[in-house]
Amino acid sequence: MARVVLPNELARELAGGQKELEVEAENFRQLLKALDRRFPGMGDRLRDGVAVAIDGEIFQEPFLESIGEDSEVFFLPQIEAG
Amino acid sequence: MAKRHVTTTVNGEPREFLCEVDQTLLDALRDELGLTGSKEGCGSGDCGACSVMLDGRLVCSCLALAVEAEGREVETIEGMADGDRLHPLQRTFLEEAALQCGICTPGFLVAAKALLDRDPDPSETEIRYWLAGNLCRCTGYDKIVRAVQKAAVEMRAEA
Amino acid sequence: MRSIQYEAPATVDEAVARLAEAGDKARPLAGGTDLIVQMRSRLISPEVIVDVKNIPELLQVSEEGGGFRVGAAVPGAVLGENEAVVAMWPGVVEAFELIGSTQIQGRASLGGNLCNGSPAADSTPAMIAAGVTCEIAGPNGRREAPVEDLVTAPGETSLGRGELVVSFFLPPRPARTGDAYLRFIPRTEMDIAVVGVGVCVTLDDGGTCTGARVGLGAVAPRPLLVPAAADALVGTRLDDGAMANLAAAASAACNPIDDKRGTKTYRIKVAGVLARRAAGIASERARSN
Amino acid sequence: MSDSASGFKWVGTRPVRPDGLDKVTGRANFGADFTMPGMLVGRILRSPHAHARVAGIDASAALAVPGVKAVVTAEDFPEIPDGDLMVGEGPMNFRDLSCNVMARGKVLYDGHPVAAVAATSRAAAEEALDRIRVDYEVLPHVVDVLEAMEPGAPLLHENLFTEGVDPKPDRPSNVASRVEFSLGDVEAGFAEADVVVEGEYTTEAVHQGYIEPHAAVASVGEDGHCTVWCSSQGQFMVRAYCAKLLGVENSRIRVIPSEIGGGFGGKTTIYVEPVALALSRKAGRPVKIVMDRDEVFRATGPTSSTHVKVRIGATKDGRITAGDTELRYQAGAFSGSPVQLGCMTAFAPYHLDHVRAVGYDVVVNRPKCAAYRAPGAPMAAFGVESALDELAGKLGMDPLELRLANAAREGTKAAYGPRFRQIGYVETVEAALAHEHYRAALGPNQGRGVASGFWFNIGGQSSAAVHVNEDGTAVVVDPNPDIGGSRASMAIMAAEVLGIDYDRVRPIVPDTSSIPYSDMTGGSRVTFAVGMAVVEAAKQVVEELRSRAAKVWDVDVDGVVWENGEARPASSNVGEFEPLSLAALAEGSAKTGGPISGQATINARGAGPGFGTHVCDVEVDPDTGRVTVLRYTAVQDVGRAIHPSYVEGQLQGGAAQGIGWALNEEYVYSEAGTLENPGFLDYRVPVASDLPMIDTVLVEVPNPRHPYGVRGVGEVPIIPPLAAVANAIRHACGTRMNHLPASPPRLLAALDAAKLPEAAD
Repeated sequence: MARVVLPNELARELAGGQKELEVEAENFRQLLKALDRRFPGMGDRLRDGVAVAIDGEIFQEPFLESIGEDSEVFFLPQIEAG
Repeated sequence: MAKRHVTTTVNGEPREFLCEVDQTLLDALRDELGLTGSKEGCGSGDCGACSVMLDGRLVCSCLALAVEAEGREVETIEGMADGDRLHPLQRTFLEEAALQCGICTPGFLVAAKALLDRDPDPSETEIRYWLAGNLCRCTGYDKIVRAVQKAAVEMRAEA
Repeated sequence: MRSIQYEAPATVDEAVARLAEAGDKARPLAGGTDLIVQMRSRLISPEVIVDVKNIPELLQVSEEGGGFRVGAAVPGAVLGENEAVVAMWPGVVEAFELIGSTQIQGRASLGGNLCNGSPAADSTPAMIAAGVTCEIAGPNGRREAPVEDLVTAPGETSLGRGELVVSFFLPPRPARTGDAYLRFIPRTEMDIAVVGVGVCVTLDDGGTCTGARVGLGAVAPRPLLVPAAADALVGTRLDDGAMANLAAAASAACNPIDDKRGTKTYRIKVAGVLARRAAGIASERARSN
Repeated sequence: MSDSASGFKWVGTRPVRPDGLDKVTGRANFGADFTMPGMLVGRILRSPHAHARVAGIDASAALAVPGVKAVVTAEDFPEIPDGDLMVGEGPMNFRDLSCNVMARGKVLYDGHPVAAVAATSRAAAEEALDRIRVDYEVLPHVVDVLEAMEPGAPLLHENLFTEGVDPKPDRPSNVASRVEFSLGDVEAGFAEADVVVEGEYTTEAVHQGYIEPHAAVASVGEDGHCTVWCSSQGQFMVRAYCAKLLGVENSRIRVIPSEIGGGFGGKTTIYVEPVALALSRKAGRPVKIVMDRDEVFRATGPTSSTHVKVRIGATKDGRITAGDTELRYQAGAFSGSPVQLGCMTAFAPYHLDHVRAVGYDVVVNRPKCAAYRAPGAPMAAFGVESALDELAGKLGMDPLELRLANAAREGTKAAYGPRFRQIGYVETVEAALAHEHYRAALGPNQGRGVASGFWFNIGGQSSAAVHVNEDGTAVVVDPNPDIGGSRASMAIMAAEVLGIDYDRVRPIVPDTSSIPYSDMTGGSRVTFAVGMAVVEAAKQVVEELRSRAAKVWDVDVDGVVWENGEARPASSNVGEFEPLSLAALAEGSAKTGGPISGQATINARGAGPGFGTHVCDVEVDPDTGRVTVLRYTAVQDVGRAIHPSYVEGQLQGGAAQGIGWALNEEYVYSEAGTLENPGFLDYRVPVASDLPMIDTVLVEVPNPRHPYGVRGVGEVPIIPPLAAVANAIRHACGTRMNHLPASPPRLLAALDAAKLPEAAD
């Protein structure tokens, strides 16, 4: 089970304030589906314009990333270019 | 409004052009003579990107009228190298990585040459004050000052 | 469409005639470092530009009566290379050379700096302190006027229609006299003065101040001659008390504004600080003269 | 990757940049240097008001001016629905972008474009601008971030409801969003603290200050195909944004990048390009628009003015128990300040169990903020790093030792959430501590300050191609505008992989039709991400070269190795063959299958975070408030420097910009909400005589995810200087500047307010 940390706003809006949860997923696409099943609408909200840190590495576009058994998945805003 | 005809010398060559009375020397160099090496960064004499020599004096070409060039001598960045031989400053700017984006570089080179032509051994402080009218936003000036110092050493050795 | 004429007469008389004829629509062009910026930003739209740089008189520096006559269009870089003028009136030359960058120095003139009418012009307080006068040519002939009488308000001068400043007379320097100019700017270069102070002092053999002039810039609608500041020095040995009185008098003479370059409070305080520092330099120079 | 002396031939050397000659001879073409036959001059009419309703625009008199060929207003651009659309790099609100490029209905800041003219001369265009009659109904305005948040403040957008608050507000406001990042329990953390410091910190808006004004030439053909020559941080960005704003497909626009005269984030969006296109479309001729400097200041990307509250608690022995910050950033006229990044970076250099950052994105009547080098981070770091200096003082600890004791390391959970992998923050603090500068003596009225900074660094979509020429030289097609010497780095990396001389590799920056999409030059990504694409493309070339050699020798490709720019038999078992050089293989390529080339398209991952620590000495003139920077040292973990001179240059330039921010740069607004200092005379960037030499220390903790260990380096160096300078001022004169810039009037007022300053410590 991967440990997922949602953005504060989304946790409050769609997950009843629950910010951290355990999700069974082998990759990011499965993770989105799983989250969407649990909290309808969440998948769409997390598909575009968010970055994700998986085990500390930031992915501006995580769509294809795989997720390990004990991975920590952290949602972040995309990093602006300066 | 009738244009004025101006006969002048640019980088040692006789040149003629037509210009409006209120056209700046910078605009005439760039638009009438195709010498786009001199840049406009501000149009008010605050950035030095348009630096040229006018009758042997370092000036901002954005603060001179094109008509004032009549009968006078203008030197620009395009005339700094001697054929395919770079001026020592041009070479040391490259060697010392004294440019990043490069937009201010022509102005710095023209200004630095004017300095070394009159003072072959300026101190760091003198270099910094002489070049205070040339803005660079990329380098923090460190490598520019070093490039001028290095060129000065080389030019003194050659002299 | 706007139309502009450019003329570059070879004599003062021609220039004056042209300026008189066109009146407000004409502008003399010396170094152009203010004029061209103002045209470009469309603050002014002159119809006639009279380039005065083909008139030899305006480009000359010559000795006269123990002092110097400096053409109104002489660039800062040229005056700065004149060792005799620098030796006699270092404060005036320093002030002139503080205007803008090296590039600006290749063009900017004393006449332009004065007649642009800026309260913050660097060379003006220094010339006021040194007792410099200007020669003005006009349709009715020539006249002399002290520099402090020229600027009347921001951008305005006492010059009449067709009048042109031709030259400046830097008087012979009395014995044991020294001048200095200091300005405050936020950076080390390239700014307009937030405060400018010119000081000239004359000492007797014993080191007592027998004469002084203090000019202030950027602290009022026009550059000022401040007799009260001079009075604070005259008759003293320029001790700390006198210097404090000078600072207080300089500050008291200020009538500044708050603007993007500094606050009123700041200008008033720093005018005093700089007056003191400039008087220190001037008196050093006076002692060594 | 092992140590930096690990046998590279080109990586880590300092050759002359490939574009250098053109730039020292005046031949390089920048945005304003391009011309076309029949080209018109475009000029933009801008609002003189901070906030007004545009009741009508009458351009008939302008069109009557001889030489005027077209006038455009918002009516000439399609109206775009509100909301974000995805383009290459991420979501973007194109309605806002469109309204920023040309005001629709309301003008929202001094300098906001309302119309544009194309004419045969600048004079005719300006005369036409004078004759356009705009009917403004002036509205109350607000330019201050805190005032804009007050109830009853003049409202910029009727449809702006704060996001991120619960319940959703039912009334519009100027607060676009609230964001929060937290770890642990902040109040529990403060309960553990022996010492708590608190402060409020304010910064003024500053501009990127690139010397080259925005410039573009646009030409629209009768068939609707468009060409744009312009200076930007991304030709693909220009294409995508212009396409959306004009309502055309990407394939109809070809963007040809010029050399770029500085960007620092400010050229990551568009201003004049779509206007030039709209004018060209209407006039049927090419149109060139070059901004004047005042237009650059009034209407292009400054960064936010900010207000930051910081509270930090620590135990007596210097362990930070809690950090809490509240950041208010103004975004300009449309939402999207970098406040989130301020929240995320504020405490990032430190290991904290309990930390919280709350941010507010606020709209005001100022130009829309654009990215500026490490967007959002310097202002947050100013607050946190100043507070840490106070904390060190209260604890009686050396400020660098305090940072070291709390430094983030590999495995630390970053304040913004994830755990750090290999990072080099500790190494930067240790290097600063060990530096001779840190122990040098100081005189009266002099003080020393330190501060650190963090930036994520990013990767992103990148493409590159490497073509082998018939004579054995190579071309690197590097799709990212080169602002600071990146072509040199690309050529170095390609030469390293190919095993040929640097001088035989020539990089070029192509137009949008010549190479696949690449994200912008920004976020310190190019040498890292595009570098990876170049390495990948060069490796493809090497594979191809091996296969060509195998064909020549008639052996299996596995029997061929590539060493020192030559194909060699892998072992004597393969056979006895003379090595085949790249040049030889290139010359014979017709026989072995045609031209040799590689092209890579990647979405680069694994950007390594960057950390820096700066040491600054200043002298304060107590009578005038002038601050002189006496000495400056910038230490940074750069992963590995491909071309060390240009890496040093990034550190020096970033430090100089940060010093300007700290001391004299600021946007000054009048009571009427108009910008008072739109020029380099009164917007005071540092000049050469303002600065000392800027020493650099390149710490190399290689990024394991890059073939040569690269970390981005461009953003980090602008983050520490604000606090480093402010801390140095504090130690020079005893007065803490909570409001930057510490311009002489502001500092003197603070010194006078302190009256009896504490003895400098």
